Amino acid sequence: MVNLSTNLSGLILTNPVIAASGTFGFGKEFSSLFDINILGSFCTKGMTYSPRLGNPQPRIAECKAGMLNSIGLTNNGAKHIAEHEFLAIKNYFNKPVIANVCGFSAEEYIKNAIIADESPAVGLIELNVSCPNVKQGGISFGTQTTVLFKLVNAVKKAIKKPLYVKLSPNVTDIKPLAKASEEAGADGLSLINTLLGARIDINTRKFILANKYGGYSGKGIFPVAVRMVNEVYNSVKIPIIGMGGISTAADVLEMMIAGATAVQVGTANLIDPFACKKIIEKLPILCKKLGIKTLSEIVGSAR
Amino acid sequence: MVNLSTNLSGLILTNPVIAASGTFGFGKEFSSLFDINILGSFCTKGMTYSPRLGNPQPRIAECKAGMLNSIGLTNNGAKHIAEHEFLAIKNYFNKPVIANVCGFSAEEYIKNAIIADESPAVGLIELNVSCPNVKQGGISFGTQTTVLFKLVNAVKKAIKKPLYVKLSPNVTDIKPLAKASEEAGADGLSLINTLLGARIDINTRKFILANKYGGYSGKGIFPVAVRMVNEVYNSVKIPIIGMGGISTAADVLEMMIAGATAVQVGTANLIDPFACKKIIEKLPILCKKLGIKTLSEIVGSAR
Amino acid sequence: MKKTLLTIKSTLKLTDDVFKTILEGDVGTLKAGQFIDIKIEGFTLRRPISICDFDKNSITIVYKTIGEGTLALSNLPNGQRLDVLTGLGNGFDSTKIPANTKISLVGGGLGVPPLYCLAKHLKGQNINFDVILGFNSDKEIILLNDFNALGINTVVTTADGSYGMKGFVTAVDNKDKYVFACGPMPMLKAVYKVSNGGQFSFEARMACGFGVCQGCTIQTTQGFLRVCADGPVFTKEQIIW
Amino acid sequence: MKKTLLTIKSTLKLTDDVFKTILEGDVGTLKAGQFIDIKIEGFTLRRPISICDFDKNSITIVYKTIGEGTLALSNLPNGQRLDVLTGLGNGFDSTKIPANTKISLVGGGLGVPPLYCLAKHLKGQNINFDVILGFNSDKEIILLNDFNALGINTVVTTADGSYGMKGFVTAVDNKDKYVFACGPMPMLKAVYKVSNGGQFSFEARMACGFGVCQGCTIQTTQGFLRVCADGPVFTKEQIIW
Ligand SMILES: Cc1cc2nc3c(=O)[nH]c(=O)nc-3n(C[C@H](O)[C@H](O)[C@H](O)COP(=O)(O)OP(=O)(O)OC[C@H]3O[C@@H](n4cnc5c(N)ncnc54)[C@H](O)[C@@H]3O)c2cc1C
Ligand SMILES: Cc1cc2nc3c(=O)[nH]c(=O)nc-3n(C[C@H](O)[C@H](O)[C@H](O)COP(=O)(O)OP(=O)(O)OC[C@H]3O[C@@H](n4cnc5c(N)ncnc54)[C@H](O)[C@@H]3O)c2cc1C
Ligand SMILES: Cc1cc2nc3c(=O)[nH]c(=O)nc-3n(C[C@H](O)[C@H](O)[C@H](O)COP(=O)(O)O)c2cc1C
Ligand SMILES: Cc1cc2nc3c(=O)[nH]c(=O)nc-3n(C[C@H](O)[C@H](O)[C@H](O)COP(=O)(O)O)c2cc1C
Ligand code: FES
Ligand code: FES
Repeated sequence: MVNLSTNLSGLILTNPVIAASGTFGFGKEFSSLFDINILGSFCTKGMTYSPRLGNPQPRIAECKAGMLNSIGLTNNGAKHIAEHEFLAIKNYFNKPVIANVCGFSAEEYIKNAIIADESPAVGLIELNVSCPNVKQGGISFGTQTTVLFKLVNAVKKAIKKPLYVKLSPNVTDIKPLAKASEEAGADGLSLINTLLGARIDINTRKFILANKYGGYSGKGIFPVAVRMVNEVYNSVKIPIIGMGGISTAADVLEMMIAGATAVQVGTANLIDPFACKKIIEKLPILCKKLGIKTLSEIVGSAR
Repeated sequence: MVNLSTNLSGLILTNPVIAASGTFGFGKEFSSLFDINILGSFCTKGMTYSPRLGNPQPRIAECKAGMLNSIGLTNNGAKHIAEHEFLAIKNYFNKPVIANVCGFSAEEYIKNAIIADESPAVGLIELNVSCPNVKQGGISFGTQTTVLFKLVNAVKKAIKKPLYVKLSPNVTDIKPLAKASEEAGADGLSLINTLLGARIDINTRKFILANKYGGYSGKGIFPVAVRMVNEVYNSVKIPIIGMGGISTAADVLEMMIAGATAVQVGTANLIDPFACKKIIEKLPILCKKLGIKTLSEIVGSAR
Repeated sequence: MKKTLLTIKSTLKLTDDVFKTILEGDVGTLKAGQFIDIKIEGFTLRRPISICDFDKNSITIVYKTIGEGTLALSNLPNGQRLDVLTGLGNGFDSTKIPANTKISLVGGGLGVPPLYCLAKHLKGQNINFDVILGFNSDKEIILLNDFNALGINTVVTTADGSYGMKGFVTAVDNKDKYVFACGPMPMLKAVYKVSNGGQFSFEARMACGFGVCQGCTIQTTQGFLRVCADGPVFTKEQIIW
Repeated sequence: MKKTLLTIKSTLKLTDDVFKTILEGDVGTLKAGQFIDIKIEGFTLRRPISICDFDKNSITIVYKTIGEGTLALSNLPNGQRLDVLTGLGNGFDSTKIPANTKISLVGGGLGVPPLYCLAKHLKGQNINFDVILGFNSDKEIILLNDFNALGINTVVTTADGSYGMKGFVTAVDNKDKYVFACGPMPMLKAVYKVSNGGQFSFEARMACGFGVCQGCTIQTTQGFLRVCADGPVFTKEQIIW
């Protein structure tokens, strides 16, 4: 028997596979396809205080090795989500979920984090300071160390549950931002969010996204994610949830060897709704083949 | 008849397709496969003043949508290159080439640029301030605007041929670096160089590259390249040579619509040595289909 | 929704760039107005295509080769197996038709296929209706014979007048009718404005197709709704135009 | 070098994870010690594999399913066409053999296949030589019957002693001999140290395989040389160890 369990600042997952924010809704659609309790956990769609429609259509563009999205944090607002979506989760998922929390000001981040903190469904809070699709807020918090430090510090003080900061890959050097988060009290880090990209329709010469640029995710970003997870692993002591282009059990191991204590699977869910299930079923088989008895022992073992 | 010609600061190319630095050698191997005079031009391997073996083996890693390299500027030194490789080019290529020039200090960059400037084979100089595979020099010049400004300014004063600065995508904001280059006198810009990435062998838990991290190129970086070319197009007035993951004629058009006056094809050459030939043959057909009579008119037409 | 493997039984060329493909296998429970989402080898995202016809173990789709994906689909050999999500979307709802109202099915271009499925369904329920199909020109007409074969009175309009009435589908008076419409946005909008009420089938760029990514979400009178899961069919009351 | 389309004629399983595939088509001009670079659908880079045997219109390769690429290759059906670069690398050079010197071909594991090609070639020139093949165990022995069929005196060593001599290929005395060696790096190094002179076939991670990317470049006594284009065969004089 391979031991797949992993520990995110006290939140014990039976296996390291978490469905990524924005690609799993609130889990309900998937629960009608398979028993999603097999997941380590899942991360809910980013929430803001006020409901948001998000960016204009179209907001999806295909790429050869992934996709662009410019959703722009479509959500019904933190309160509604806590009172409806979070509350309903227990009907189909019996583990704590990760709440992805956004904001346009420090005050809003704090308000939303508190709402998540108080929801019994939530086991861990992921602070999204890296959404490339909203102009004010979001990304601007995630690219300057001092701004980031203040935000993380303030949120950490306001909540009880473990706080993970989700970092952007669209930076010259991710390490200082990781360190600033750690020093500000973050219990862990999530990376990477999407790379900023664009696609243009050569027939119409129009950007495919109404918003022009969007977040690039999927297989094509995997090598960048592995590098950044490893860089950050070597810079901080807190656990890392690694993500970016993971679509197989082998990818999960590679990301963990690079330094991730757990992983998130995003775009793969959209292409194959059974992606997480297949990965989780393959993991013990692959571990056995490689002689791995306790999966958590490989974390950061790259040399 | 579609007019494919394009103008890089006075250097007129019969078509916009240039083979990218480091993926075409000095053209000789390709010239034995097809008449490389069909190319707009090609860009030679990055040269330093002293000969360099480069980084330890292995220095190639495969990715799902591209590859990593950690070559580290293997070359025989600028003088040897000018006296041998550059001199031999006329035997198989009758247009001016682009010389990719590197360095570890401003003085070295200048020395190497002068050597290229004085070579009759060279029509344009591409200043590589973005090699992710050399520690000192290279990339460190390409991430700070003031350092970059000084370097470009000094090199520009020392040479007569058009000077293009090749920028790195591994930055939070590429626009200030593009503007600094322009203000320093650069005649144009080349972008993007490779994204920094890593791959790990899950069997041995060793990085595949001896150098651990390397430059990620190929199809997977295309959406990032399109976005950056467009960002820079909107920030400067000088022409841009766009590159990153181009493998089809449609990719060429998309990159030009984003803002590129010409393009470079890199990794695609390594996978299919006839890649440039196929693209160049397809270009007029595709233009005709889309009603494009003068290709250069589409540059930057994205909306 | 169901994830299933379907086998290409046949692919027929209807016009220069429109193909009809029959897929066989365990198709799941289906409804007119729903769509399927097809994984085509070599492409990242699935391709959403409306159900044009179905029975217990087959689905017929009619699609235009817009880009590389649909082109590749049209070139796949018979016998090829495809990974497909079926039964996506809400579909048309005939129970919402108000009593004593005339019904009109209005389709434009590649909006016609799902209406064929609906027509068959309504016919099966002995509901009477008119059909108005709009195309650019006679060369682009699709499925007219199939509607005729159902014994349905079908009016055709062409923009260039090369067949039927010259003009757009709005040339036909639908003021007092409950419409079921599918076609390009401008057509839907025009029909919406002159119709009494009805159901309108939308399109959007989709990533998942089953309601989890918010890629397709639009503003409606009932809040943010997902074209893929809450639509693609929206009632006149839901739409904000 | 030649870019060509070759058709898989047959694939035979030699051991648990080693396969022999025959490719047919316009193979170009070939030489023992050269390699081919195969594009396998779904993988970015080509896979370099030594030529184990060839004739006017076929190439035989013998390869181990190390990872996903070679595994996929081994599973391709007969008749499948492959995009291949052939005639890559310098190959072994029998004209460099010093006069009146005994010759030994030393192969380890998957280094054995190119030596079969060389053996056949030398045999055709009536050059005499010994062959020493090293494997981990009897289960991993490949091509022994083929060498025997050429009527060549072949010594086999196995690390675990399960067949032939127990030990490594260096257990056989090659001191006065000119060697042609191919195998893992540690073996090559060991053979290099005890040999009089010879030619050693190298491996490296390659991107292009035809000399333009510098991915495979190593330091030699003659400067920077590319394993793919200046090698893969290097003489004892060129190697720095
Ligand atoms: C609910 C629904 C039902 C549809 N039913 C039909 C139908 O019955 N017949 C038919 O011909 N077409 C239909 N379409 C449109 C069809 O999905 C697109 O034409 C197709 O996806 C184009 O793929 P491509 O690879 O050829 O084009 P590309 O432009 O190469 O595709 C690139 C990406 O853009 C997406 N895309 C391109 N055009 C559209 C579009 N118009 N709508 C949505 N996504 C698009 C593709 O899905 C893909 O992700 C439907 C679309 C939706 C949303
Ligand atoms: C000149 C030359 C001749 C060769 N001849 C043979 C032969 O006759 N028989 C045989 O079994 N093998 C041979 N190899 C090794 C063979 O190329 C690799 O085993 C194969 O590429 C592995 O591919 P994969 O997809 O199975 O493995 P993966 O590990 O999935 O491949 C990933 C990447 O690493 C490369 N790679 C992995 N292992 C090696 C390796 N040992 N050498 C070079 N590249 C590697 C692959 O080419 C690919 O780019 C030769 C290598 C070279 C350079
Ligand atoms: C459609 C879509 C919506 C997303 N929404 C969010 C979000 O709300 N909050 C967030 O932190 N990340 C969001 N992401 C980013 C993913 O959670 C993940 O970081 C990224 O996609 C990289 O992983 P992947 O390559 O496995 O998809 C979204 C990604 C996609 C594709
Ligand atoms: C093997 C290899 C070697 C390269 N060497 C250089 C170099 O010497 N100088 C340089 O400026 N860029 C170099 N590059 C970067 C390419 O010129 C190009 O900017 C990059 O690969 C993106 O384009 P692509 O995706 O088409 O390959 C190299 C890339 C590769 C793959
Ligand atoms: S396409 Fe994902 S929610 Fe509709
Ligand atoms: S692999 Fe490219 S030069 Fe050898």
